[in-house]
Parts: sequence; structure tokens; C-alpha cells
Amino acid sequence: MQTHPMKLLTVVCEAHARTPVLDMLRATGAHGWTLFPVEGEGAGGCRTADIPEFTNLQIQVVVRLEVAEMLLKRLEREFFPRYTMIAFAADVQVLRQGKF
Amino acid sequence: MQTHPMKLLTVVCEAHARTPVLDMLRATGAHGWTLFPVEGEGAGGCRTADIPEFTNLQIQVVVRLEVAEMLLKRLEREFFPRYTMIAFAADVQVLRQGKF
Amino acid sequence: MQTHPMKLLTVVCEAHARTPVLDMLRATGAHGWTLFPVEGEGAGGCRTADIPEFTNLQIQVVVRLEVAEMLLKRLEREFFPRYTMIAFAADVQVLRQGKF
Amino acid sequence: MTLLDAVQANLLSPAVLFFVLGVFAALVRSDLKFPEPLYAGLTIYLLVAIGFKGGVAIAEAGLAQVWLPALAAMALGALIPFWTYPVLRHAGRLAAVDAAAIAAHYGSVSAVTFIAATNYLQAVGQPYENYASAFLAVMESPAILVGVVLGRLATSRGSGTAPDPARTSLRAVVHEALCGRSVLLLVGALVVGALCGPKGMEKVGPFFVTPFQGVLALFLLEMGTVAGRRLGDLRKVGVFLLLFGVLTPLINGALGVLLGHWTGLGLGGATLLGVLAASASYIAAPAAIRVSLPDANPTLYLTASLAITFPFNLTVGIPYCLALARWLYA
Amino acid sequence: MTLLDAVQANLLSPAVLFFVLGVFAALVRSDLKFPEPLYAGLTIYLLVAIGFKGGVAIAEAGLAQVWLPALAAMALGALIPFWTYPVLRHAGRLAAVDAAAIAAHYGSVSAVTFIAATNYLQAVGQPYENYASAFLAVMESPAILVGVVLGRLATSRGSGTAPDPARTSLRAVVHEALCGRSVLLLVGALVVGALCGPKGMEKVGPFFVTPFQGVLALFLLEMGTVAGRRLGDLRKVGVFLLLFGVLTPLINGALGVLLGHWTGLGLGGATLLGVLAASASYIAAPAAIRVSLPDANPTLYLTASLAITFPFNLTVGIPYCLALARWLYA
Amino acid sequence: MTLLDAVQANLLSPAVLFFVLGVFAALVRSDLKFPEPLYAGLTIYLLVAIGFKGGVAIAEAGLAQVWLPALAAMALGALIPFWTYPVLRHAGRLAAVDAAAIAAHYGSVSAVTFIAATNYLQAVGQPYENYASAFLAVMESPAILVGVVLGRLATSRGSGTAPDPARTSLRAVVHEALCGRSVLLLVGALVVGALCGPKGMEKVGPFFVTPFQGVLALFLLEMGTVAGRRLGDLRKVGVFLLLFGVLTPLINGALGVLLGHWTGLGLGGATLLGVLAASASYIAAPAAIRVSLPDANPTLYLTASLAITFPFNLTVGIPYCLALARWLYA
Ligand SMILES: Nc1ncnc2c1ncn2[C@@H]1O[C@H](COP(=O)(O)O)[C@@H](O)[C@H]1O
Ligand SMILES: Nc1ncnc2c1ncn2[C@@H]1O[C@H](COP(=O)(O)O)[C@@H](O)[C@H]1O
Ligand SMILES: Nc1ncnc2c1ncn2[C@@H]1O[C@H](COP(=O)(O)O)[C@@H](O)[C@H]1O
Ligand code: NA
Ligand code: NA
Ligand code: NA
Repeated sequence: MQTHPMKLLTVVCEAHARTPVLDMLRATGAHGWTLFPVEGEGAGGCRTADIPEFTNLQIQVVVRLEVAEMLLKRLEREFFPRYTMIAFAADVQVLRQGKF
Repeated sequence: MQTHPMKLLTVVCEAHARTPVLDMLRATGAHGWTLFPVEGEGAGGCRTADIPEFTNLQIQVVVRLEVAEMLLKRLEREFFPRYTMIAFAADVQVLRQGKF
Repeated sequence: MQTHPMKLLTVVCEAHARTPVLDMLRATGAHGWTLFPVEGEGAGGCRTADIPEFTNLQIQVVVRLEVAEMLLKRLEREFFPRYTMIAFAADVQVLRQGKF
Repeated sequence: MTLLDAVQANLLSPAVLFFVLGVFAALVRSDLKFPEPLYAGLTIYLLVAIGFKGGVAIAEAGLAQVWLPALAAMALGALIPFWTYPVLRHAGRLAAVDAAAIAAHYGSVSAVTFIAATNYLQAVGQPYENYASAFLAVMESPAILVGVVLGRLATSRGSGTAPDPARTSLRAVVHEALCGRSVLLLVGALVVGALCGPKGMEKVGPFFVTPFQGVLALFLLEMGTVAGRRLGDLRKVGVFLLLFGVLTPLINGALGVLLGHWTGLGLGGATLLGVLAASASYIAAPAAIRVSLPDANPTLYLTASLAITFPFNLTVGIPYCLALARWLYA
Repeated sequence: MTLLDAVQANLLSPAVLFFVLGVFAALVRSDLKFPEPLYAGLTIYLLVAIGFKGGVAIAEAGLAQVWLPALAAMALGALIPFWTYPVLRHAGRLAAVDAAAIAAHYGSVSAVTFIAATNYLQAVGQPYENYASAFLAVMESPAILVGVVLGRLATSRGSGTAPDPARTSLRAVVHEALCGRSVLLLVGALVVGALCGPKGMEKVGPFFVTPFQGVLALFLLEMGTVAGRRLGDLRKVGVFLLLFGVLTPLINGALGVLLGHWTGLGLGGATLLGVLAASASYIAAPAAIRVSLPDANPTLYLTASLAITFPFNLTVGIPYCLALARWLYA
Repeated sequence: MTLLDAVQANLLSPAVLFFVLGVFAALVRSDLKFPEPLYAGLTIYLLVAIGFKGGVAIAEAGLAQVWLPALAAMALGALIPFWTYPVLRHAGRLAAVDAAAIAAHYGSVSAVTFIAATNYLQAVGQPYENYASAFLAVMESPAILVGVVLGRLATSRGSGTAPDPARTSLRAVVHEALCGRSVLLLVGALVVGALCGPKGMEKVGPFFVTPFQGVLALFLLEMGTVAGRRLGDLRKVGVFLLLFGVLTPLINGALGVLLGHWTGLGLGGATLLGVLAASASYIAAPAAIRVSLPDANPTLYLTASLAITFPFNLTVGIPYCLALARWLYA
């Protein structure tokens, strides 16, 4: 089974960051994304998932290593100072290299 | 703390693939699974999570390395040509080896 | 891009374990957590996500390596004998070391 | 009342206007979206309410009155694919599996279109047989089965993709057709209604009947956004499918109205049978086709049924069927 | 009306028939399932509605009428574990912690069973004290506390598993018992209703009263699928628990009806107190027991209360309590 | 009726009492929480219902009656930031961007406060112009735009954080202001209602009007928990903002009532315009400000509008506006 190394980038952010984050992902070369609402607690306090506008979102994106690098750079520079959020990267393996 | 290496296989697929994917997981030796609805965008367009029948699902399964290998093979052969989906594998560590 | 290695600990447990697990996470040094309801099947049977009290939760926490070690120890000793649950750890990279 | 008057009256009903609002919301890219559980809750309510009402009507009218038109309705649904399939295949030059898939959708029915039609009849003061919900219940599955068989025959002779993981035997398709969510809710509520009769209706009527039209209006707001998001795919499906999506309801609607007349239904019932025949499924059929004819292209069948035929029927098809029935019964 | 007539009338009510439909859906493995937020919404509605109605009734009747039967109801709930625990322990040969857990469930109450009973009384035209909701509110927690203490005493002497992560002191259990979702909604709505009185009811009645029976019917459809999915566990729990799950409601129901009579309730109120005593908790008690007696086996207590006693009461237990009360008050 | 009587009558309404229950639930750390889809469903219902009712009222009254007070309402909303901003900046010594953000919130409006006010007027038997929903619709956005411009001007001269990822041009803010969920639902339903007129109301009234007050009461239970969870932040915002959150509604409320009087509204309509001016947005404004003035501190504006002004208006502000209007129209 031939697999290819990719990066899975996970972002947990306030709902208001949704459009800017997704726009940035697309602009930086991600070919897709997955998203769902989550509850959470962090430096920005507790976010119970009841009001859609105040909820948390978890956004996941599988990308090539160099794209991950660029995404992290832009997150740090443009998003971290602005939005309540965390981001982390992990190594994953996929089958269809061209898809990501 | 003695941990054991396992594979976490993540599948994001259209809701119609639910039963076949879960059947296949069980048949191939997974001892459990976790599942939740997600929004997403990919080659197959955007899937907003409003109609249950048209939504996306994220399925996660922790399995032994050789089972992961088999699952990936079956996914590639039987599922990728048929359903809108992605799959990726990652290395994880668990405590109770026998459980997975 | 300077990244720092962290552990992502994922717990999938019955809803009744929510408060004890979150209390334990905080007490052991996690600075935040993310949580969402999931469906699942395992040794404890199938948990359809319809009744809030009987559902499954997935809890994710990003922590420093030594905290992960401690969390796993406490999970094994205090939680596994008591609750229907699984837990697994994975390596992730983050940008802001101080945040976790 | 001319057809034009009828269409106009329909266009100014809350149900249709909220649908238009939903389409508008999708077109201006508003973030309006009903969350999945709300959508699920509304469909459960609508199906149970319409089924229960139908069941109570059967208890009042007696099965003797219902079985003949119900059987005819079932036959009509099953037969529609036999004329649409060749048209799609030869006039439309579609692949066999796509033709079979689309044929299945147009033989099956749309519950929401049916419900909107009952709404419309009430609004224009046209009485109808409440037990027509039974026709809705029996028309959903037969055409899907026929379509799947047509598609399977075509592809078994053809190439075929990968080995089938689900080993989706016809048995699985039949199980889905009989125990799927929507059939089960509809038929189940029908049986419950038939067993309770009017006494049961007294108890649950204030929930299942009184607010019904308002719930439908709200639900059509969401359906508008769903259809609106698909409008962009119109370019992908070509002119043939556009014409097909508009002309087929006119033909099937006429067939349904005629059949209703022949089997002894009243003016309102014949209209509803016409609307059922004219409508195309966009939930049950796609689910079944996706699993059992995975090689069929969803963009084709979904765009045709959801973005063309559904709005067409909601606005024009329903008053058309009534006008036809009025002319026939005059 | 004989018991048989009463049972039959009950079986043909929309509420029970929709419950049966839900069980059927689970048995044929349909994909019918209410999404969690819909379930949560329906329970919030039902608890608030029943609580508010009860509060308004208290405002009308005055606390003087309510406190004695309420206190008696509370005592009954707290005492039931003292006879069920030894029976489970010795006749059933269950582990101490399992016996305590099950005893807690049968001392506590099921709001849905209570609501179905008020529904039934309305349907057969039997008036009842609307403030009986207050008994529901006060009977939920006492038995759970008693059961937890019984279980703790037994296990502290016994082996005991791992160190307790939650350090679930009785204090935590008490907090849960007083501030848990269902108690808070029920008691809170009761207080709100008592403060608003009939003037408040005028405003919110069209939402909390008029459609209530229909909402309950829809909710029981879901509860049917929940109970139906548990039917497979019947084999695991053995014949003793099956008998226990059927006989305990008959005994406790009789105790409740008697107590209602002694404390001056009318026929309807005594029936409802009987139903409360007969019912077993399947939401609040499992939640509390899971956290405070984690060594108890959930399959035993959930199957008994949810798959045996709940359907039994819904179909037979409720008319049984009414028949008993009629005989007693005759 | 004195102001005190009016406040007291308001405090004992189901709506306010359920709000208090929600606050209580949050304070005792109950796990009561409406799931997100339920919250979304309730807001969709409330906005569509109030919009539709307003639209039907416009159809009946004619646009000629509505446009002048609507324009005045819009102007009032847009102008409020021009007095609140300098006060916040200089008396409150807040950063420019925070002052602009808070000013935007108090110029914009809270739909729930408005709805509670209509509820209250109905309860005390005070008739009002139903088309006042139109004022609600037009007052949401202008102040937000003004606030954003004020804040931008201030920060462009100031430091400014990181490069803007969203390149949130004013164009994006305008799109959000016109096509955002709440404006779209409200304005859309208004237009639908105006097109349908009273004939449409007959059909959907049993869903959008009859149970409305009960739904609002249930929704305020949830809003109580939301506000209650924010109470802990009161310490963080300081005494100035506390005073600001209580005095601003008194001043803006008076301005609104006066303006209503001048533009020819009746007593009820002037009261509602007062309530709108007094209310502060806590959904639409935070969303827009978060995206377009990300450097503003959410704790300040959310606590002020959600934990101070919203409960204050719900309990005291609404009766205050009515008392003022009564005095003015006497
Ligand atoms: N250590 C962590 N582990 C997992 N999730 C976290 C962690 N810290 C923060 N989060 C999530 O990220 C969201 C934003 O974090 P923050 O900006 O720290 O409030 C929180 O609401 C959580 O959902
Ligand atoms: N690169 C990606 N990263 C994360 N999720 C993806 C990615 N590509 C696709 N997906 C998810 O997988 C689903 C199916 O993908 P596709 O078959 O490409 O449409 C999408 O709806 C997304 O939820
Ligand atoms: N092998 C697995 N892979 C993924 N999720 C699992 C697995 N085993 C169990 N789970 C999840 O963990 C929950 C509890 O597991 P269990 O204690 O085995 O019943 C299940 O309901 C699943 O959601
Ligand atoms: Na059809
Ligand atoms: Na009991
Ligand atoms: Na204002």
C-alpha cells in the first residue's frame, strides 16, 4: 500500500473567524476543508455551543507539507493577533497524492 | 507509561456511504468506531450540513497497523471510485492494546 | 517556521463522564479543551446520539508531553475501570509554546 | 378562474413566497441555513402530520374507497420510468445509468410538493379527499425499484466500476424502500391515524393540523435555500434536461389527473394524483440511487428534480393540475 | 369500564400507537432517529409545559391543599427502595450495588409516564388535580439519594474499584439532584406558573397547553425507538428482572393510589400518584447512578426501567391505576 | 398605572419570569443549555413571525403611513453613536476602538427586547401599530456601519495590529449588514407579509401568531442562561460601563418616544420606538464588530449589552418607555 505524507492542520476558532479562515485556506492552496461546531474552553474563556454566532468551530484541512508551512505562517501573522483560536499540525498519510 | 502504537484512520464521506463503510470496518476487524456529521468542501463541491441525507460524515477508527493497511486497501479499491470521500491515516498511541 | 512538539490527547467517552474528565484535565494542567457529541460503537455497545444523557462525547486536549503522560496515567487508573471510554495520544506541532 | 389567475393566486401564498425568499437568500450568499436537526424535525413533523390526517380520512371513508385509486397510483408511479427512460436515453443521449436514475426520480414523488398542493387546494376552497396521503405513501418506492432494475440491467451488460462494497443486493434496496425514514413515518402515521380515527384527531389535531400551514411555509424557506444553491448547476446539465424537467411534469400531471378521474376520485383528489405524478423525488430517490446505482451522476438527477421540477411544480405545476382537473370535471 | 376496556382504550390512543410505531421502527432496523437537539427541545417543552400547568394549578388551589399529598409522595418515593432493595438482593441474588441502583430507579419517577397518564385521564374524561405535577417534581430525587447511600454503604464494606476521580461526594449528588436539568426545569416552571397564575396561562396556554398532546405523541415515537433498541438486552437480564419490572409497578401503583386516597386527593389525583409510584426513572436516575455508583451494571437498570417497566406502564400500568382508583373510590 | 405598577406587572409575566429562571440556572451552575439548533430554530421562528406580522400590518396601513417614522427610526439609530461615542471616549476613558464598538451596539437594536415589548403592550391592553416591526428591521444596521467607520478612522490614525486577513472592506460589512441572517429573515418576512396581506395571515396565523408568546417565554429561559453566564464579567467592566448600560437606555428610550410622537405614531408605536432606541444589539452588532473592528474588546461590549442593558430593559426599560409615552400622550 503506497501512501503519501501530508499534513493535517486543525484550527479551533470562534465562529466569527469562519469566513476569513476558509478564504485564506482556499487562497493558500487547500483543495478542501472539513468543519464542525464544538464546545471549548481556553484563554478566551468558556464557549458553550448554544448561540450560533458565539460558538466555536473546528476546521480541518489536509494539505501538502509546503502548503501547511505557508498556512501556519499566515495564521500566526494575520489570525492569532485577531481571533480567539488555536491551531496545530499533525502528520498523516493519504493514498491519492494528487487530491490534496 | 507503556503505550502501544496504533493507527487512527479518518474517513470524511457523504452520508449515503455510512452503512457500507461501517459494514466494511466491522468486517475487516475494527472493534469500534466514532462518527459525527460535518460540513465540508472538496472536489465534489460544497456540502452544507442541513439535509441529513445530503450531509457529510467524519468516521474515525483506531485499529492495529495491519488492519489499517487492509482498510486502506479496501477503501481504495471499493469505495473511492464510488463515493465522494477522503481518507487519511495517522499514528497514535493507546494504553490498552487488546481493546483495538 | 519554528514549531513545538505537543501531544493531542483524544478521549471518546459516555456523556456521564463529562464533568469528571474535564475536572481532571484542568487539575492536571491542561490550559483548554475542545468537546463535541459523537455517535459510536465499541465494547459497550452502540451509542446513538439521540438522548443527551446517553450520548458519547469526544474530548480533545493539546498538552505538553509530560502533562500527556500524567493524563494517561490518571485515565488508566481512575477512569478506564469506571466509564465506557477510549483514549489515544498523537504527536502534533504548535506555534505558540506558552499557550499549552 | 383561468390558469393564469390560478398561478397568480398560488404565487402570492405565504408558502411560495417564503420559498422565493429562500432562493433569494441563496443567491445573495446569505449565511441563512437551517441546522440539520431543525430540518429533520420539520420533515418528521410534516410527514407524520400528513400521514396521520390521511389515516384518519381512511378510517372515515373506509378502505373500500381507497384501494382502487391507491393501486392505480402505485401502477402509475411504477410505469412512468418506462416512458421517461427511453426519452432520456435516446432524445437526451444520456448514459443508460443516468437515464435510469432520472427516470426513477420522476416516477417517485415529492412529499413537499404534495403537501404544498393540499395547501393550495385549501386556499382556493377546493375540497379534496384527505386520504390522498395514502397515494403519496404508495408512490414513493415502486419507481425507485423499477429505475434501479433498469439501471442494473444496463450496467451489468456494460463496464461497471469497482467491486461493490455494500453488495447492495436488491434486497437491501427493498429494505430501504420499505423501512427508510420517510416511508416508515408516512405509512406508520397513516396506520396510526386509521386506527385512532376522528377521536384521536381531536387530541392531536391542535398540533398536527392547526399550525400545519405555517410550518410548511417555514420549511419552504429552507427548501428555497437548498434549491437556490443548486441553481448554479443549471449550466452543467444542458438544455435538454431543462426542457425535460419542465415538460415531464406537464405530461405526468395530465396522466395523473386522468387516472384520478377514471378511478372515481373527485376533482380535488384527481388534482392531487396529478401533482404526485408530476412531482419528482429529491430525497428518497437520490438516497436509494446513490447507494444502488453509484455510477449515475448526482448532478444530473438532483439538479433536474430539485432545481428545475420542484420549483416549477410549486409555482406552475400545481395550479396547472387544478386547471386541468376543472376542465375535465366541468 | 372494566380493566380490559380501559387498557384497550389506552392502546388505541395516538400516544401509545406512536410509541408502538417507534418500537416497530427499531425492530425493523429503520434509520429513524430523532437528532439530539430535537430530543432535547421536546423534553424541555414537555417539562416546562407540565411544570407551568402544575404551578398555575397550585396558584388556584392554594399551597394548603398541596403540601400534604406532596410530602406523602416524597416519602413514598424515598421509602420504595427499602422494600425493593432487599427483594432484588435476596430474591434476585443481585450484587448489592446493582440492587441499590435498580431500587433507586423504581423509587424515582418517569416524567413521560406521568404525562402520558394525564393524557389518558383527559381522554377518558376523568378530571384530576392539575397540581399533581408538583408530586412529579418532588418524587424524582429522594429515592436516588437513598439508593446511592444504600449502594455506597454496601460497596464501602466491599471491594470497590479504582480511586474515585470525581471525588463524587454526596454533595455533588445532591447538587445534581437539585440543579440537574430536569428538576430545574420542572420545579422552575412550577414556580413560574405559581407566580403568574391563570393570567399568565392565558398568554402562554396556546403554546404550552393546546398542542401538548400532539407533541407528546411525537415524542413517544422517539421513545419507542429508544425502548425498542433496548429490547435485545432482555435476554441478558434474566427472567427475575422481567418479572420484577412488571410486578413492581403493580405493587407500587397500588401503594400510590392508596396514599392518594388517604391524603385526600380525588380519584384522578390518586391515579396519578399511583402512576408516579409505579413508574421507574430512566433519565435522571441513570445519570446520577452512573456517576455515583459507577460499579453498577447499566444494562440491568436501564433495561428494567426503559425496556420493561416503561412500556408496561404506558400500555397496562396507567389504566390499571385508574381501574384501581375507581374501585377504591366507588 | 404608575411606573412601579407597570414594572411589577411586567416582572410577573411568564416571559420575564422564565428569563429570571434562566439566570438562576446559570448562577447555580445547572447543566441547562439549549442546543445550538434549538436556539437557531427559535430565533428563526421569532424573526419570521414578527416580520410577517409587521408586513401584513404594512399591507393594511399602507406604506404612506410607515415611511416617515421608519426613516426617523433609521436616522435615530445612525445618530445615537454620535453622542455615545464621545461619552464613552472621554467620560469613560475607553480606547477609541472600544468606544466605537460599544456605540455601535447601542445605536443598533435587540429584536428580543422589541418582541418582549410588544408582548408587554398586549398584556397591559395597550394597542400598538403592528408595522413597528419595520422600524426594528431598518434600525439594526445603520448604527453598526457608523460605529465601524468611527472605529476605523480612530485606528487608522492609531497603531493597528496585524495585516487584515479578510481584507474586510466596508463592502463586506455592508453585505453582512444587508444579507446577514437576521436582517434577511426580518426584512424578507416583512416583504412576504406585505405581499400576502391578511389573506396570508389567515393561513399561517395559527403557527406564527397564536403560540408566539409561549415560544418567546421559552426562548427567554435560554437567554436568561446566556445573560447569567456573563454576570461574572460584570466585575471586569467597571462601574462606568455599569452606569452607562443603565442610563443610556433611559436617555435613548426618551429620544425614541419623543421621535415617535413627532412623527405621528400612536402611544403604543411611540413606546416601541422608545424601546428600540433604548435596546442594545447583542447578536448582529457583536458579529459585525468582531470581524471589522477585531481590536475592540468583546468583554466590554458584550457584557454591557447582554448582561446589563438587556436584563435592564426587559424588566424596567420597557415599562419605563410606556410610562413616558403615557405621560407624553396624556
Ligand atoms: N489546550 C487546548 N486543547 C484543546 N483545545 C483547546 C486548547 N486551548 C484552547 N482550545 C480550544 O480553542 C478555543 C480557543 O482557544 P483560546 O483562544 O485559548 O480561548 C477554545 O475554546 C477551545 O475550544
Ligand atoms: N483537503 C481536504 N482537507 C480536509 N477535508 C477535505 C479535503 N478534501 C475533501 N475534504 C472533505 O471530504 C469531503 C469529500 O471530499 P471530495 O470527495 O473531495 O468532495 C469534503 O466534503 C470535505 O469535507
Ligand atoms: N476502535 C475504535 N475506534 C474508534 N472509536 C472507538 C473504538 N472503540 C471504541 N470507540 C469509541 O469509544 C466509545 C466507547 O468505547 P467502548 O468503551 O469500547 O464502548 C464508543 O462508543 C466509540 O465511540
Ligand atoms: Na412523479
Ligand atoms: Na416510582
Ligand atoms: Na438602540
